[in-house]
Order: sequence, then structure tokens, then C-alpha cells
Amino acid sequence: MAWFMGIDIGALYSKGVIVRDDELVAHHVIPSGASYREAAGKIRDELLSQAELSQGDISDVVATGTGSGNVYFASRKTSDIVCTARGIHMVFLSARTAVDVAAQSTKVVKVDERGLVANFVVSEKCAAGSGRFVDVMANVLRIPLKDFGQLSLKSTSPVTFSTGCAVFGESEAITRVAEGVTGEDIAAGVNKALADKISSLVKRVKLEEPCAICGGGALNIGLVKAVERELGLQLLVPPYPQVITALGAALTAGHIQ
Amino acid sequence: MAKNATGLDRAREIYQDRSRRARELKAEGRKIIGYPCAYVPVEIITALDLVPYRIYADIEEPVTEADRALPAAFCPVMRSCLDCALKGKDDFLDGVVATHSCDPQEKTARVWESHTGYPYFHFIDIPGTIRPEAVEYYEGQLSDFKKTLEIFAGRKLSQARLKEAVQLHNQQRSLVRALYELTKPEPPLISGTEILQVIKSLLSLPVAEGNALISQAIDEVKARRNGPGKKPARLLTWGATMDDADIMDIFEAGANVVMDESCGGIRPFRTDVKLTQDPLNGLSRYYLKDISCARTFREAALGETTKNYAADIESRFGYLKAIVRDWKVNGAILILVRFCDPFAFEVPSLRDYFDSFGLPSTYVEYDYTKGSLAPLRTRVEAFLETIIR
Amino acid sequence: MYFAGIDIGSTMTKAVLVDTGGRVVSAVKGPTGPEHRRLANEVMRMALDQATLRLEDIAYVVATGYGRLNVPFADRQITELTCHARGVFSQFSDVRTAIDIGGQDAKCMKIHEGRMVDFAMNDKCAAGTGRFLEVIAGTLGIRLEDMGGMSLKSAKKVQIASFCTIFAQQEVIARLSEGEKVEDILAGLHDALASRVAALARRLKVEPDVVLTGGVARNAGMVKAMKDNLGCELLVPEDPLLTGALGAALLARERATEAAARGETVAAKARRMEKATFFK
Amino acid sequence: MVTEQKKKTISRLKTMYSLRNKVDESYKKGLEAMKAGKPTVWGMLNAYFGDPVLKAMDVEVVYPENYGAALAASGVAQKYLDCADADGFPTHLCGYSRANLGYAARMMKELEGEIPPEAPMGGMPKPLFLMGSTIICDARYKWFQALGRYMDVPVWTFESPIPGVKERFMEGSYERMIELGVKNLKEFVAFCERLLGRKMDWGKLDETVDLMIEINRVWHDINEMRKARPCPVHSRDFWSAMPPALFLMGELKDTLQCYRNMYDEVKDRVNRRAGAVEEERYRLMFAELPPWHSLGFFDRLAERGWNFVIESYGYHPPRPVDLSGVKDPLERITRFSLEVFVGFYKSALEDNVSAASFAYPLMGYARDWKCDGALLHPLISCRSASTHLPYVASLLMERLKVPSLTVEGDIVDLRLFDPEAAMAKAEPFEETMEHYKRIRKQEGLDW
Repeated sequence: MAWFMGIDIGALYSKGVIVRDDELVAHHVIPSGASYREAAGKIRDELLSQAELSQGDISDVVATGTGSGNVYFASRKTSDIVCTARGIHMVFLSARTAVDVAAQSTKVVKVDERGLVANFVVSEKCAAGSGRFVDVMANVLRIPLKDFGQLSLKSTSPVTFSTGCAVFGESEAITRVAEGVTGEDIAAGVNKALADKISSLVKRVKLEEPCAICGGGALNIGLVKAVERELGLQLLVPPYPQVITALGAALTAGHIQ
Repeated sequence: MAKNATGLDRAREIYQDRSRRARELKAEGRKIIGYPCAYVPVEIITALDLVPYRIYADIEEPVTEADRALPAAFCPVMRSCLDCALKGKDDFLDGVVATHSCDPQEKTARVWESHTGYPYFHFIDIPGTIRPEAVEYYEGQLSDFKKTLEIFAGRKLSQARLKEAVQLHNQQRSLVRALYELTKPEPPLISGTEILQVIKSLLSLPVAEGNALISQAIDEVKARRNGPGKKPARLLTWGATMDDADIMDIFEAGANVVMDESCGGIRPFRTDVKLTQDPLNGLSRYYLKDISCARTFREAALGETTKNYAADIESRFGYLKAIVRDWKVNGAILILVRFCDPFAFEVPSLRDYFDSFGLPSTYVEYDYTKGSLAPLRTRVEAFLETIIR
Repeated sequence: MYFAGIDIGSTMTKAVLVDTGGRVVSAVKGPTGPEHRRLANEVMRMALDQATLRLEDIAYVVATGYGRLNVPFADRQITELTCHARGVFSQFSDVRTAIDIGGQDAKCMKIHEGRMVDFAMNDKCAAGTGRFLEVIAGTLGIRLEDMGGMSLKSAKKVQIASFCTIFAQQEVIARLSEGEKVEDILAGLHDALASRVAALARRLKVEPDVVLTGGVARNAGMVKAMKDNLGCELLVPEDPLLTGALGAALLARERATEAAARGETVAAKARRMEKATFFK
Repeated sequence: MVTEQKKKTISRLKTMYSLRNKVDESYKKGLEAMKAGKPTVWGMLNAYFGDPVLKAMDVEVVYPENYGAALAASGVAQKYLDCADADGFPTHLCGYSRANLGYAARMMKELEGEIPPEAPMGGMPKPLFLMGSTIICDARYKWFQALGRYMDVPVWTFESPIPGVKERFMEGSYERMIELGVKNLKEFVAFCERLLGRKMDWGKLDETVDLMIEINRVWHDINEMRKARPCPVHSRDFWSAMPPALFLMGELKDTLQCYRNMYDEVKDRVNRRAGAVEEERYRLMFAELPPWHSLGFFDRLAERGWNFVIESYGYHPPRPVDLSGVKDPLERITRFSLEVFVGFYKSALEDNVSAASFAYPLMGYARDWKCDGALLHPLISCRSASTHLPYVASLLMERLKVPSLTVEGDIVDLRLFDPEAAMAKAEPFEETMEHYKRIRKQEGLDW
């Protein structure tokens, strides 16, 4: 009976989980803020108190993500792509493709029947291809991020976002707003534009079903629907999409045993 | 398409639904040959009773399919052309003729050829200079093109037929020049947008039909009272291609565009093909030397061993000075899509040249999306505010 | 008789009213937000209230800025470039070069005898605009207006390699976790932005007097960074944010006077703040 | 993070260093030539067209493309980029061209022809003329034309035919390419004679051409030996040793000897089954231009058993053809160079790939050198070395089941290449390469 901790320090959000016998005991997400090191500590403490454990009970801690180097209490770092594969494989054994829509980039990871990486592609470091695009637009439209997806579903005529960059996209949004287009139509347009990018990213590694979506983007229902429309399939959405990669990290910790 | 529509109305209709007529013709059993570049000798296509159809990009269509083969930092016009092809929007074409007119054209052509299954596909290599050996080589490329197209059409092409085609297309060229004569008066009798629509139609129709359309348009314009009206400035626009009325409208909101030196304007029509003994001579000279596209390397004198910048830009841009004089142009807008290298390298020198005779000019670029037009509007308005006294 | 200038920027909407003598009788700012036209009206109304005027008292209205086409009660739209140039000139009669760093773009204008004769503009990339600092402020969780002051505390600036705002964001966080001081990073960021705007300005040969305007001109750190990068003194208007609207109001006054000179009646006409109709 | 390794995990070829030194030497010679009042030429990569002619006429050539890399590495590029920017060159143009235009602007407008003091490697002297070429990208001739703005020096532009693949095999097509090349070269020789005021020593040209062909034959054979398992030569050695063969650097007899020495060393490694990395776990292809400034990156990959066995086809010598029967040296040059342009066309036709001029060669490499994966390095401001890479990736996957890893960089903004981000992808890419090893087996591919 062993507990394992996985910490995923992203550029904007830090996530962590504790698993025991492949069962999710605790999970937590906080903004990374200015210090990865602090974020890592905060996450650990919260996870331990959730699981009513002490550091001593944890057999191994594995870190991943942009700031993994700052997880001072981790025994080692591992690749976020590998972790996403392991994480999704645990939640959806049958999943062959995982789309991870994170704040800085979007990853498409193909997973083989053993949960190993079969292929992957990471979007260019371009906000328009990542969840960041939605943040930026929500900000322009003054819509709370959490309402963005729902709002976009109200749209009857989504605007066409023809530009390929969040910065251009922003000024395009402003132009459309200036033309009197409503918030929901733009929100829907944003999700459509991001979904276009994601689907063309998926096409680069040849989609295999079933396909799951995770990362912060998976919380945006409008985006999920849009991607489903683009790819013409049903996406599997895990219960806590943001912590899938952290989960994978904890699992690699486990499998080392 | 309204049967009774003629001249400018018909041009507008075709502009809005370009492939409609081509599809009708295909239904009647005609074969349609698409080409994405002004360097393809349409005379050869016409002479074999095939319909030449200029392939345009579509600024309204977000690029999704082309990503598989072309990166984002690539000529957005060719990206869009390929994207439309991959989406089957050109499915009515029986063949495509691509060229090495510039690097993006060449790269796109190869992908095009392998990702689409047109019954006919031919690639024309185009040399970079106008040296005699280059013209010879290019003529060889044209005769190869003629050969493969003859095989596709299943008939030999006689010089007589080719000469007729050259005459027909020369007639179209002189008609387009006649159309541009109508922008010389103040105010011009026809707007830049109307001309853009007419030319886009010409490049979507069999040459005879096109000639009929443009003749009607000319008569209508001469007869009508309600022209575009006098605007505070008379502009020359210069660039690789101008294919969208929304862009022209941005210019014409505050000025009259009296000349568009681009592939969507005067460029493919500015001079005639010389009728030579073997028509291929005249065609190769015309297409390599006379089309004023930046992709061709020109110098004051072939192999010159002394260099004089003033003479150099005079030899490259001199024809524009005549246009500026004859059309009383008082401002020039250099407009390019991003990543258009051959034209982009030209920009500072062309502006030097315009400065040399006091013509105000500005350079604007966009990424070939509707979204990038709003910033264009601001720049163009601001430019007009600087030249209008 | 009064004249109005309304400047609808990407983040702020500003309105200025001037009287026949060109004196400012009222000036207001409000956030823009998605519904330009509504806010245009609100800000206009606020401006009128401030001077206890009615819309009917306004002889001529010039709209400028991104939303300029959505001010149905405007008599004329003029680009922010020309309006900024005019607004700057009204405060600094010797200005030859004006630089405006806005939230959505950066502009440089050459001015001769009060007329804009040339300009350069960057609105392609946030990295060269005020937006750059806004985004980073968000990342660092500090207030935009505090940034400049903090950056001035820096002893050695940290070079920020990334050009793109998004990359820069990531880099900033990395630098922080490496233990760099916030003020040093801010100094680096201000320098990065300043060098981009300076490069834009250099496209049109910078000649004194040089005036820095637009929202970012309120940022002392940015003013210093621009001075360092351009290697010359900078003048800053009292309220740089209002420059565009002020220029618009003064242009409104000029247009009206010209019209009057042509014998047209520019009496205050009945206007309603009806819904905007959009161009296409 | 680890950037400098104490012990290098790539065993470099001893014979490489003498070749690498020839690069610096050739810049020095350019400067000496200038100091001695002798003419220098600025040249573009021209596929061996103009180089032998100038070599035979004792004219030193410097290459702004290579020099652009030096400008970037020494951190002065930005200054020149700003100059070009200020002169109104659109910012999306090729980074090397903008740096060079800015350099020319500074040298000619600010310093009246003096070499800028901050210029690395002694700088590039004002040239006698500019030798451009239409090969590979449009910048290679438009850039030199644009330089006319700063220097009144003549421009020569070489023709580089790239016909369609099936079109190339039409009757008379090849002969017409030769005619174009030979006539083009004749005119070029006349052009040089006019400029230099002296005649071509045809005997010397004859000899130079033979040396050029022999040097590149040996160099080609060296690279053929890299098909061995483990591969005896890492891409780093290729890049270090490539310039003298590609740009005809140094005294050619000596250069030839250097390559022969390298041949012997490599042959010896093959016999001893000695690889360039300690344990070759993965064989990789690299396309196209490497991150010159952070090559230590390859040592870190070598630690993981990544051996780079083939790369940058644009830098590779053409496949040898027997030209002993061709009398006219100009025709020998032409036939030799045409192998660069259309050398892959025949096999491309057989494999039914139309992109024979850019993507296909890399597919051939991956197959012949039996690569497990490809590392693709698109460069933000160099489209000619980048735009084909997505197509390469799809070809490798569809035809060969070879996966690709893409890592962005740039030629002038060196900060865009992020070795840490790249290393972070190494582990998942190893799983990917393992996966496709299995797939290739299933599909009956033999590696």
C-alpha cells in the first residue's frame, strides 16, 4: 500500500495529485504565480492535507511541466508528454489519442495499448493554438473565463476568425466588436478558430479513436463541442481534465517501484 | 446567373460566383485548365479549345487543410490556393498548369501535383533572368507544355490556330487597356472595384466571352451618368496580386484608384504579345520579359560591368513613371501579403524611385485574412490624410 | 459654439469638448469594452454633463480611434494618427516627431507646421505596444500603473530574450524562479518594448522636439527607457491619454470653421445618439 | 541546466579540423586580398557554378549567407537588422539578407566604404561584384539586386533550372538545361574577364574543375560510408568539414588531400565498427540548418544514444557521374551541377514523388541511411530551409513510417532555439521511435 505524488508545474497553472494503487486520492490546481518553487510547496501541502497524509507517507514524488526543476522535494523529473500518455491511459484504457489543451501550447499525444507514446506533436509556441487564446479573448470581451464556453454555445452565427495569431485575433475581435458583433458570436468564433488549429494539429499525427481531451481547455465546453465538430467524433472528457499530466507523473512514480 | 445580365452587372455576378460559368461549360463538355500564375501562356490553352481559368486564393476561407504540407510562415496566397484545392473547391478543373515563377509557386505546385488527381498537370520552369539563353530555355519549356497539352487535348496545335489565339488574347489586352483609359478623366468614369470585378471575370471566362463582356462594360461606362465621382486623391496601387473588392473598397473610400499594377489589374494586359513567325518566340519573349513581375531579375544592360543605381531603378520601374504622368496619379500604395519575398525586396527601391519624382507613397502589408484589413484601413486613411491638402 | 472629439481606443474611450477659442471645456475617459457605441454615448454624455451642455450645443463632432466608425453622431471620422499629431501640436508647437504607444498599437508621426507628413505604425504584434506591459503586469500580478515606478528601482536590468509577448511571459516567470528581482525584470521589459518602438520610430528619422503620448506615456519607466533608446529628450503632455480626443476636437473646430468659410451653416444641428449602423 | 559537457560524447574525426580551419582562412584571404587591393566577390551558394570559374581566376569569394551566421553568433546582427528595418525593408524578409543589407547600409552610408569596426572575423570587404543565383530561394537574387541601393557594384545572377519531374524526362529537356548552363557560364566568364581586365586561363579552369569534381567524389564516398552501423561520422563533423567542398575553399590540391585523409580515418572506423557516439541507440536525420550557436545540444542527445547519420541535403555533394569524357570544362561544371538540381529526379519519378527539388532527397536519405527518426529545425526567418519540412515529415511518415520531431529556431534571432524545450521532447520521442520500429517491422521495412 503505497502513495505516490505527481506534480505538474505549468507556466500558468500548477497541478498535483496523490494516487494509491492506481486510485486518485487527492488532486489540486493553483495558479503558478511568480515562484514555481512556492507553487510546488503549496500544492504538496494542500494534497497532503486533503489525503490526511504526511510527506513521510509518500513513497515517491515525480515532477513534470515547465517548472519541474523547481519541485525541490521530487525524486526526479519526467516529460510532460510521457505523463499525459500515462495519465490518459489510466483514465481511458482504450484511448489512442489525447489532446491536451494547456495554457502555453496544445499537445496531441498518441498512446499505444500499453500507455506508451506512439507519436506526438506540440503546437508552435503560439497563443492562438493554445488555451491562452481563450484567456486573451475572454479578457477582451470582459467575460469571466468560466462562463466563456457556455456563452459561446448561445451563439447563432459565430464570427469567422481567419487570422492565425492571438495578437491579430485580439485586434480582429476588437474590430468585430466595433462592428457590433455580440460577445457570444465572438466567443463561439474563438472556440471555432482554436478548434481549427487543434484539429489541424491532430491531422498532423493522424487521429486514432477513441480520442480524449484534457488540460484546462477541456473545461471549456464550447471548445470541446467545437473540436468534436471539427473532427467529427465524440471526445472523451476525464473528470478532472487539468490534472491528467500530474496523474501521469504520479503513475510513473508508481511504476518505478 | 441572370441570363440578361451584361457588362458590369455580369462582371459583378461572376466575381461573386467565379466558378459558376466554368462549371456550366464543363457540363457542356468543355475542358477547364486552371493556372495560379500570370506566367502561364493562356494562348496555348485557348488555341486547343480548352478553357483557361485563373486560380485565385480565397481570403474568406480559413486555411486548414494546407497546414498538412505548408507552414504558416509561407505566402498566404499560395497557401490559400492549395487549401481550396485540397478542399475540392476546384473539382471542376480538368487540369492545372503550375510554374516556377517564385519559390512559393514552385513549392506549392509540387504538393498540389501529388495531393490532387487532376487528369492533367504540367509544371513550367521559368528562368530568373531575361538573358538570351534564358529566353531560349523558357521557349523550350513552353514547347514542352504545348506537347503535353496537345496529348491531353488529343489534337495537334497548328501555328495558325495558335496565332488566332494570340490575336484573341491581344484583343483582350487592348480592351483592358481601353477600360483603364476610362480612369484617366477626372473624375474617373469607372471605379477600381468595378475594374477589379471585370478583370477577375475575364480570368474566369473563355477569351471570346471575356472580350464580349468587357466591350459591353466599356460601352455601359461611356454611356452612364453615375460614375464613381471625384475623390480627393488619384491612386496607383502596386503589388503581387489584388483579388478582393473589400481591399479596393478600403482605398476607394477616400480616393480614386485609377491604376492597379498587379496580377488582378493591368499587369497581364499592359502590353501585347508580338506575332512572330513561330508564335512560341513571341510568347516566350512576352511572358519572360514583358510581364512586370518582381520575380524576374532585370538590369539596365545585360551583364553590365558598371552599375548605376539611378539607371538601375529607372530600367526596372520606368514604365510606372509614365503611368503616374498619364493618369495624373498623386499617391502610390505598395500593398503586399506577408512573406512575398520577390516584391518585398523591391519596396525600398520602388519608394526611392517614386521619391525621385516627388510621388508620395506608402507601404502596407497584410496577412491575407479579413481580420488584417482593419489595420489596413487605418493606414490607408492616414496616408490619404497626409497627401490631401 | 462647441466642438467635440471622441477617441474610441481598444481599451479606453475618451471625449474632449472645446469652445470657439479652442479651449478645453470638458474631458472624460471611460473604459471601452465590447459595446463601443453604448460607451461612446455614455462618455459623450459624461463630457456634456461635465460642461453642462446638451448634444445640441455641439456644432461638429470628429470621431477617431478603433471604434471611430461606430459614432453615429459624428460628422466626420479621422484616423488616430492625424488626431494625435494635431493634439500633440496644440501642446508643443515645436514638435517634429510624435510617438504614441497605445494599448493596441504603437505609432510614430512626423509633423511639419502642425501637419502629419509621414507615419509608421505597428499593430501586428503586441510585443511592440502597451499591451505588452499590460499582459506582463497580469502575469506578475502587479498593477499596470505601478510597473514604471518599480522598473526605475532597478540597478541592473535583466535581458528578456523572447520577442513575442507570450514567450516573454513564460520567460519572466522563469527568470523570477531563478531569483531575479522583479524590478530588474521590469527594467528589462521596458527596455525591450522601448527598443521596438524606437526601431519603429527610426524608420522615419527622429527629429526634435520629440513628444511621447498615449497611455503608456504616463509610465515613468517607459519614458526613461524611450529616452535611453532614442538618445534624446522627450516631452510628455499633461494627460497623454487625452491627446487623440483633443486633436479630434480641435480638428472638429477647424473643419467647422472651414465649412463656415465656405458659407455652409454649421449651426448646432439636432443629433440623436441612435444606434450605429455598420459598414461592411 | 547542463549546457557544457565535460567529456564530449561525440567522438570527432581528427581529420575534420584541418578542413574546418579552411573557413576562417578563406575569410582571412578575402581580407588580405582586399588589403592588397585585389578584388573580392560576394557570392551566394551557387551549386558549384561560379566558384570554379572565380577560383581559376584567383578571385576570393566571401559568402554573406555564411557571414550572416557569424553576425548572429557574435551578437551584432540586431544592429544591422535595425538598419535594414529603418531603410524600409519588410521585416518578414530572410534574416541573413536583412542583416547583410543593414551591414551594407552601415558600411557604405555611415562609413564611406570602411569595414564596420564591430564586424566579426574582420568583416566583409566591399566586393568587386555580386554573384547571385536563382537556386533554392528568391532571396538569393532579389537580395543582391536590392544591395544596389548601397553599392554601385554589378550583379551576376546564375540560372538554376528546376523543371517538373516528369517534364524533366521529356525529349530534349536535359540537353536544353545543359545548353542553358554552358551558355550562362560562357557569358559569366566573359563578364569576369571584362571586370578583371584579364583573360581566363582555360588550362587552369580545366584543372580546377577536375579537382572540384574529385574533392566532391571523395566527400560523397565518405558520406556513403555513414550508412554503416554504427555510423562513423556524426552530423557535427559533416557540418564542420562541408564548407571547403561546397564553396571550394583553400588550395584545392591540399583540400583534396584533407578529404582523402578523412576518407581513410572513416574507413578505419567502419572496419573497427567504431561509431561516432558510444552506443548508437537511434539513427537520426537532421534538416536543414543546424543551431550553429548551441551545437553542444547534440552532445546531450548523443548521451542518450542519438547518432545523427545524415543531414542538410542542400549541403551534400551531388551524386558522382562520370564526366571524364566531357572535354569542355564549362559543360563539365554544368553536368556536375545539374546533379544538384535534378540528380534526384529519376528515383523521385520511380517513387512517384513530385517534390524532387526539395522534399524527396530527405526521404531518400532516411531510407538509405536507415533512420529511426528525423529532427526538423524550421527557422523563423529562413523560409528556404523551412517551408518544405512539414511536407518532409508527412512523406517520411506515409512512405517510411519514420517519425519526425520539430524544434523551432532561427538564423539571426538565436534566442528562438530553446535546447531545454527540445531536450524535454527527447524522452517521448524515443518512445515514438520505438513504436515506429515495431510498425516498420510489421510493414516489412528492413530497419
